Amino acid sequence: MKKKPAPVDMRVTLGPLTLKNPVIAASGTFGYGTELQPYFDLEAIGGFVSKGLSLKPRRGNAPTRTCETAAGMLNAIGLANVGVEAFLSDKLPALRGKDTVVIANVFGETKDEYVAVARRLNGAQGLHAIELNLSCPNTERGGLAFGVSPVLIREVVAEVRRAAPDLPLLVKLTPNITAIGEAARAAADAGADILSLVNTFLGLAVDLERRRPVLDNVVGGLSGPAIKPLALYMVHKVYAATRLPIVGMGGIASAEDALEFLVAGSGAVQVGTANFYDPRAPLTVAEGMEAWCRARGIPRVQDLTGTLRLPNAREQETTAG
Amino acid sequence: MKKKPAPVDMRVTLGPLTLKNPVIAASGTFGYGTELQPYFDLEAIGGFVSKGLSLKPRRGNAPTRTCETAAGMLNAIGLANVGVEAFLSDKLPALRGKDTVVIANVFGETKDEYVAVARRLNGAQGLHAIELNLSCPNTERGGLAFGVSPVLIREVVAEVRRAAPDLPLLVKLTPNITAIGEAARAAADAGADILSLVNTFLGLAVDLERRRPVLDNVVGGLSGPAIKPLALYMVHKVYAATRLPIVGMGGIASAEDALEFLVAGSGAVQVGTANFYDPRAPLTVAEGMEAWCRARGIPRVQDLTGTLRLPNAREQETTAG
Amino acid sequence: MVGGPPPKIKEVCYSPASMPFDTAARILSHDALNSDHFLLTLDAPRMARASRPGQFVMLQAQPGRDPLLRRPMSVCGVAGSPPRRLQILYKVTGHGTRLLSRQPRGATLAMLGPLGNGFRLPARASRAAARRPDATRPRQILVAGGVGIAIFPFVAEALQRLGHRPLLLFGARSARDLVGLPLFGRGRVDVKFATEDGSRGTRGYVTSLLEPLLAAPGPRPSLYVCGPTPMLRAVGDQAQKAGVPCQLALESQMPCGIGVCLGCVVAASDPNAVPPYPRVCTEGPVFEAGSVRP
Amino acid sequence: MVGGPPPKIKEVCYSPASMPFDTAARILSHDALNSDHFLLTLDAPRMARASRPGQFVMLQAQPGRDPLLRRPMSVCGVAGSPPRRLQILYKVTGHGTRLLSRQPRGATLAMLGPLGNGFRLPARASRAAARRPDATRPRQILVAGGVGIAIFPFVAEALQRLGHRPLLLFGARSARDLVGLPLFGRGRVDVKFATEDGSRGTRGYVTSLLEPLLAAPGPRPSLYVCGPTPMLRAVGDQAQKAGVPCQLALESQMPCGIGVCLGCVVAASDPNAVPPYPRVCTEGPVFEAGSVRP
Ligand SMILES: Cc1cc2nc3c(=O)[nH]c(=O)nc-3n(C[C@H](O)[C@H](O)[C@H](O)COP(=O)(O)OP(=O)(O)OC[C@H]3O[C@@H](n4cnc5c(N)ncnc54)[C@H](O)[C@@H]3O)c2cc1C
Ligand SMILES: Cc1cc2nc3c(=O)[nH]c(=O)nc-3n(C[C@H](O)[C@H](O)[C@H](O)COP(=O)(O)OP(=O)(O)OC[C@H]3O[C@@H](n4cnc5c(N)ncnc54)[C@H](O)[C@@H]3O)c2cc1C
Ligand SMILES: Cc1cc2nc3c(=O)[nH]c(=O)nc-3n(C[C@H](O)[C@H](O)[C@H](O)COP(=O)(O)O)c2cc1C
Ligand SMILES: Cc1cc2nc3c(=O)[nH]c(=O)nc-3n(C[C@H](O)[C@H](O)[C@H](O)COP(=O)(O)O)c2cc1C
Ligand code: FES
Ligand code: FES
Repeated sequence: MKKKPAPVDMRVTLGPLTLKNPVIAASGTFGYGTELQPYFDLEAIGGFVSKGLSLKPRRGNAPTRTCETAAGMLNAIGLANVGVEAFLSDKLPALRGKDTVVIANVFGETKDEYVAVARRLNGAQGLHAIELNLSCPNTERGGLAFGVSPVLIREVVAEVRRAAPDLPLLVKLTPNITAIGEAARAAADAGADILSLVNTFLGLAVDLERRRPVLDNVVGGLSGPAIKPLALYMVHKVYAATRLPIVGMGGIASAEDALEFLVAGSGAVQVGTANFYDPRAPLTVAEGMEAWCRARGIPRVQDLTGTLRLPNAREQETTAG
Repeated sequence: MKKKPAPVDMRVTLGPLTLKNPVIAASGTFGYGTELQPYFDLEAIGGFVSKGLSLKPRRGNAPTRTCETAAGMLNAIGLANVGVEAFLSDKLPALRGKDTVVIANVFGETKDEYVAVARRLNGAQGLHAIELNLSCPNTERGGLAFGVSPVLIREVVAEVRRAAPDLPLLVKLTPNITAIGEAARAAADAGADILSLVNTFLGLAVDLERRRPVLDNVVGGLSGPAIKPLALYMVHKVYAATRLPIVGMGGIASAEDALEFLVAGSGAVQVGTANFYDPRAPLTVAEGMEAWCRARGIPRVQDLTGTLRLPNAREQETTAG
Repeated sequence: MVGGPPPKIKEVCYSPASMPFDTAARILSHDALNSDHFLLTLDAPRMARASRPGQFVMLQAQPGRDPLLRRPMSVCGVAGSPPRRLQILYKVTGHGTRLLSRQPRGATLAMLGPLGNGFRLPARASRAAARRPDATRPRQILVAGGVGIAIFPFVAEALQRLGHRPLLLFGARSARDLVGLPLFGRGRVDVKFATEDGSRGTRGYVTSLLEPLLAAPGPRPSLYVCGPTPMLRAVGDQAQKAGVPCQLALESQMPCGIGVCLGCVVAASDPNAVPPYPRVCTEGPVFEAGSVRP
Repeated sequence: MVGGPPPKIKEVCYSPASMPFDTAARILSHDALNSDHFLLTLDAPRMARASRPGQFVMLQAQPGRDPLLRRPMSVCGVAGSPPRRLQILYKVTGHGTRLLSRQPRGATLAMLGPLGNGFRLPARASRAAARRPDATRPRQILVAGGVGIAIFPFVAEALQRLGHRPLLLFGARSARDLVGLPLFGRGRVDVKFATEDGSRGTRGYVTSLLEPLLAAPGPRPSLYVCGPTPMLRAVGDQAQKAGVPCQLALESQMPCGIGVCLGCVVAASDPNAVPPYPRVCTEGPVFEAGSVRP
């Protein structure tokens, strides 16, 4: 099966966005882009997503904010961030001229906040796209996440689209939903350019001796290798539900992991929690993907997207225990 | 904090059902109850749940049926089972007189099949309860699992309740749903005695080299330690949503795991995947729970159920990344 | 399915008396046979005594939850009299075996077994028969592909005790993969090699070694086969065409190894067979060629 | 937050020049100090040279994904000249450290560091001052609770090089937990003990050892504290009441150790401080008493 090594075209194009390779550092796991410079050069990967940005700075939740679980971790950072103004004045300049795609992750507690942040970012020099984090609690609707309601998704995505017409718009879906395909269609209809998934899964850790939740926020979001099969499933579902390009993530820690997400339908991937236990993970993944393709004589990594062959029609919507 | 060792009352009562201790072997992971006799005596644990039973025998899916993942596994056995008749004639007799609670796990591809199996089991000698597996695909509704629709849940639970009036009824919820609290209330309204959760999470594994799903069924159900934080969260939610007793499960492999489920709101627990990599797991868990209670002078393990203290009101329905 | 073994064979072959059990075995030695093949010797007296040729154990690869599931490994051999040590020959093929290969001498690993049915062995050759030249007796032929060799040292030893001199047909990618031969004891088996790159023995597959033997006159040989699935299929077909008894040792994904998860099944050739999907861990791992579709 | 260290101290104390890096370190020795305390010596020349007292590393507990995250461990000491070996003293408190304690000599573990700010050290004592009796100079007091001792051998050595003779106040549950003393080099530190069961030194907490020293006349001592959170709070309060400079080395859950996850934060005492939730891994792990609420 091996051909003699040939150069591999690692570029991928997702709608309006073109990346030098399919690997993006995930929001909330890579700070504001400069923190991991000691470990590898940002220009070696396709892009990075900033920590979620709100209109005003947010202090975030009180500790304890994280807890390790089997092959994963729970986090409830509380969306602590410097706020959109400080991002533009203090963080973004350091990234200008870097030959990689810079994406700002955006959230709000109200639709208006989403819109205001997006409008502020629109046209910012050195910013290439925004990613809407729909897993934020909607304080106007009893704290339920925007992302669980197709109706809310349509509203917020449409208005953000209008507020930031010049920036490619990634919409990041929450997995805590019965039918993620509907959420994907809602985002697509409302004008998303790209869908990114998944965000973290709702989870709980119990401090047994003290009969208390480990996290001050009680619940947290599960990430890491533990969720990889769940995330792959959702990418597979969304790929079938819409034709929008997909940025897949969830437990990716190796080139093989990333390539599996491509085969399942992703045009690019994000590496998150792996950055915590391997600060060079995005680089290792990108280099490994290229080596894998070269060893198999695959000329363009892009060609792998959505190549999953389904053996039979009767795929079942069940756990089929 | 330690008191001098005193005997611990390990009995737990869940509505109509009383168990000698809170540990039950989970459906599909313990065969028909006799397979693990070489490793420990069934009478040492609170009870066991049979493999899911259908009206007719089912061959199940073609291989590959399982795939290991990080701290978990995917399965798509396809609900292979001997059928309710063979269970009654060949399997159940071997369990009669055993001093432990025997629960039959029931499923159907149609509401009528659920009802027929339940009716057949009603009054069977040596059977103490039935557990409805709502994660089965509903062939009348495009293969979507019964458990994702509160409406369907109400219908099937109400009719099964009528069909098997003499047996305590456990209703096993699927976690692949946005608001498990609603599913729980639906089951409660329709006459469930006990809620058991969670069943497996929908997942996908990709065979990278062959660009194919690893599982012949394409999708499978994720179980094992990886899902523990997700399952704990759902038990916590259901405990808040209904007053029905809960049998919690999902990744339990140690006494501490099991006790965390009690604190989160479970009256009893089930041990599933752990049986595969530690055939004595249910025994170890039960003995460990007693030792833990004794070391802390807790007189009745039952007293731990629902003792989780919430530090603050503002629990957020978000991943709060 | 494997027919019930005749009484005479019981004590040497699969003995239903030996219940499987769970133990913690200490690593006595752990040697690299080449870059990716290892020989593991464990201190496990009870397991060593209870094991029969063709049976397997479920072995933990490293302490903790990674990997979560134990790995099925054939009993390669037992040593000491009475047997105290259990040997496993394995190849690093992925995450679990890679971690296993790092386990140091002295570490203890959880091990469950002995599991599965094992091979059906022939009747003990009478003194007289044993003296007759092998050519005049049904030849016991062991067909190994790659790391499939791991199952055979134990089988060969049992056959020798029964007065047979087995013939080993060993196929692999190249000479470097022909590992484990010292485990057979010198001069007590005949060996023929086939390598895909021709670096040792015939160039090609074991099937080409087997072909002439099946065609040859004389008493019908009896085959014991272990290796990659394509090889099992090919040899199984050959044997059936030739009408030669042939036992295939299968592999499959095995979460539990003890018959409760129904994950390891293989399709029966006859869709109406009961069960339609026998469990490799319980009804197998050894099946008569033709009874299942590997 | 720790005030910027005076230039004079820079070269011995925390040097911003030393960028953290990721390496694979081989275990040179791994000794049990008692049933649950271990001393780990790793071959890590660069890390040993770059490390400063009070800094830490993120250490992988075993190969693979269990545990997933690395564990923060203080640099207990460095050995060799130039330094080649890095020592870690740890206690088994859970899943990860239990697995770590099973790692054999020769195994290699991923290690990231040096991380964090480290302790601010005093100016080098002038020749003259160094000759003066300690009583007439600000006393450098190391306050250790339990395994908090792990951070101090490296600190004590630096203080000695600066011409100081530190005083160690070591509290623990009982005598058996008073580990690591040989690492301080005989006769180069003064030591006082407090155990909760009175099995060695004063019965009670280190705070009771500290009380008289803070009350005593003479130059204000300077405190370096590491141990369980309740102890950090108590000693911090004592020091502030006495108006004595006091540096607390904090612990917290650290997923990344490099400042990107925002998981390890501690609350600043002043809610309006910037940042309101400093990161223990980056702004710390050493904080001035009173600046944060451990
Ligand atoms: C009855 C039996 C006996 C065996 N005896 C031996 C032996 O003596 N020596 C030897 O080297 N190998 C043997 N194998 C194969 C061995 O179990 C696998 O190579 C091993 O499980 C691979 O694990 P891994 O994590 O390294 O590979 P991975 O591919 O990373 O494993 C991932 C998953 O696939 C499963 N898996 C992968 N390959 C196989 C396979 N070929 N068979 C079964 N499960 C697999 C693993 O159990 C795990 O669940 C045997 C298999 C069976 C069923
Ligand atoms: C800067 C720093 C330096 C440290 N230096 C040392 C040292 O030199 N020697 C030593 O024995 N211990 C030290 N610790 C504590 C050590 O990191 C924990 O004991 C260890 O992480 C426990 O892991 P575990 O898996 O055994 O425990 P578990 O409780 O099973 O760990 C579960 C999770 O909790 C985290 N965790 C548990 N306890 C602690 C803790 N006390 N501090 C931080 N995270 C914790 C683990 O990292 C893991 O994420 C240090 C901690 C920090 C923050
Ligand atoms: C500590 C932490 C903080 C995160 N913060 C954000 C965030 O601010 N915005 C966002 O959209 N996702 C956030 N995420 C989610 C990740 O971007 C990613 O979607 C998720 O972790 C799954 O990928 P992984 O398994 O590779 O980590 C955060 C995740 C973690 C672990
Ligand atoms: C191989 C396998 C088969 C299963 N079969 C069934 C089943 O027939 N009916 C059912 O209700 N649940 C079934 N389950 C789900 C388990 O009973 C349990 O709900 C789930 O595995 C979560 O628990 P665990 O993480 O402890 O395994 C099965 C699980 C596995 C792994
Ligand atoms: S491995 Fe579980 S039934 Fe065979
Ligand atoms: S441990 Fe991640 S920011 Fe400190």
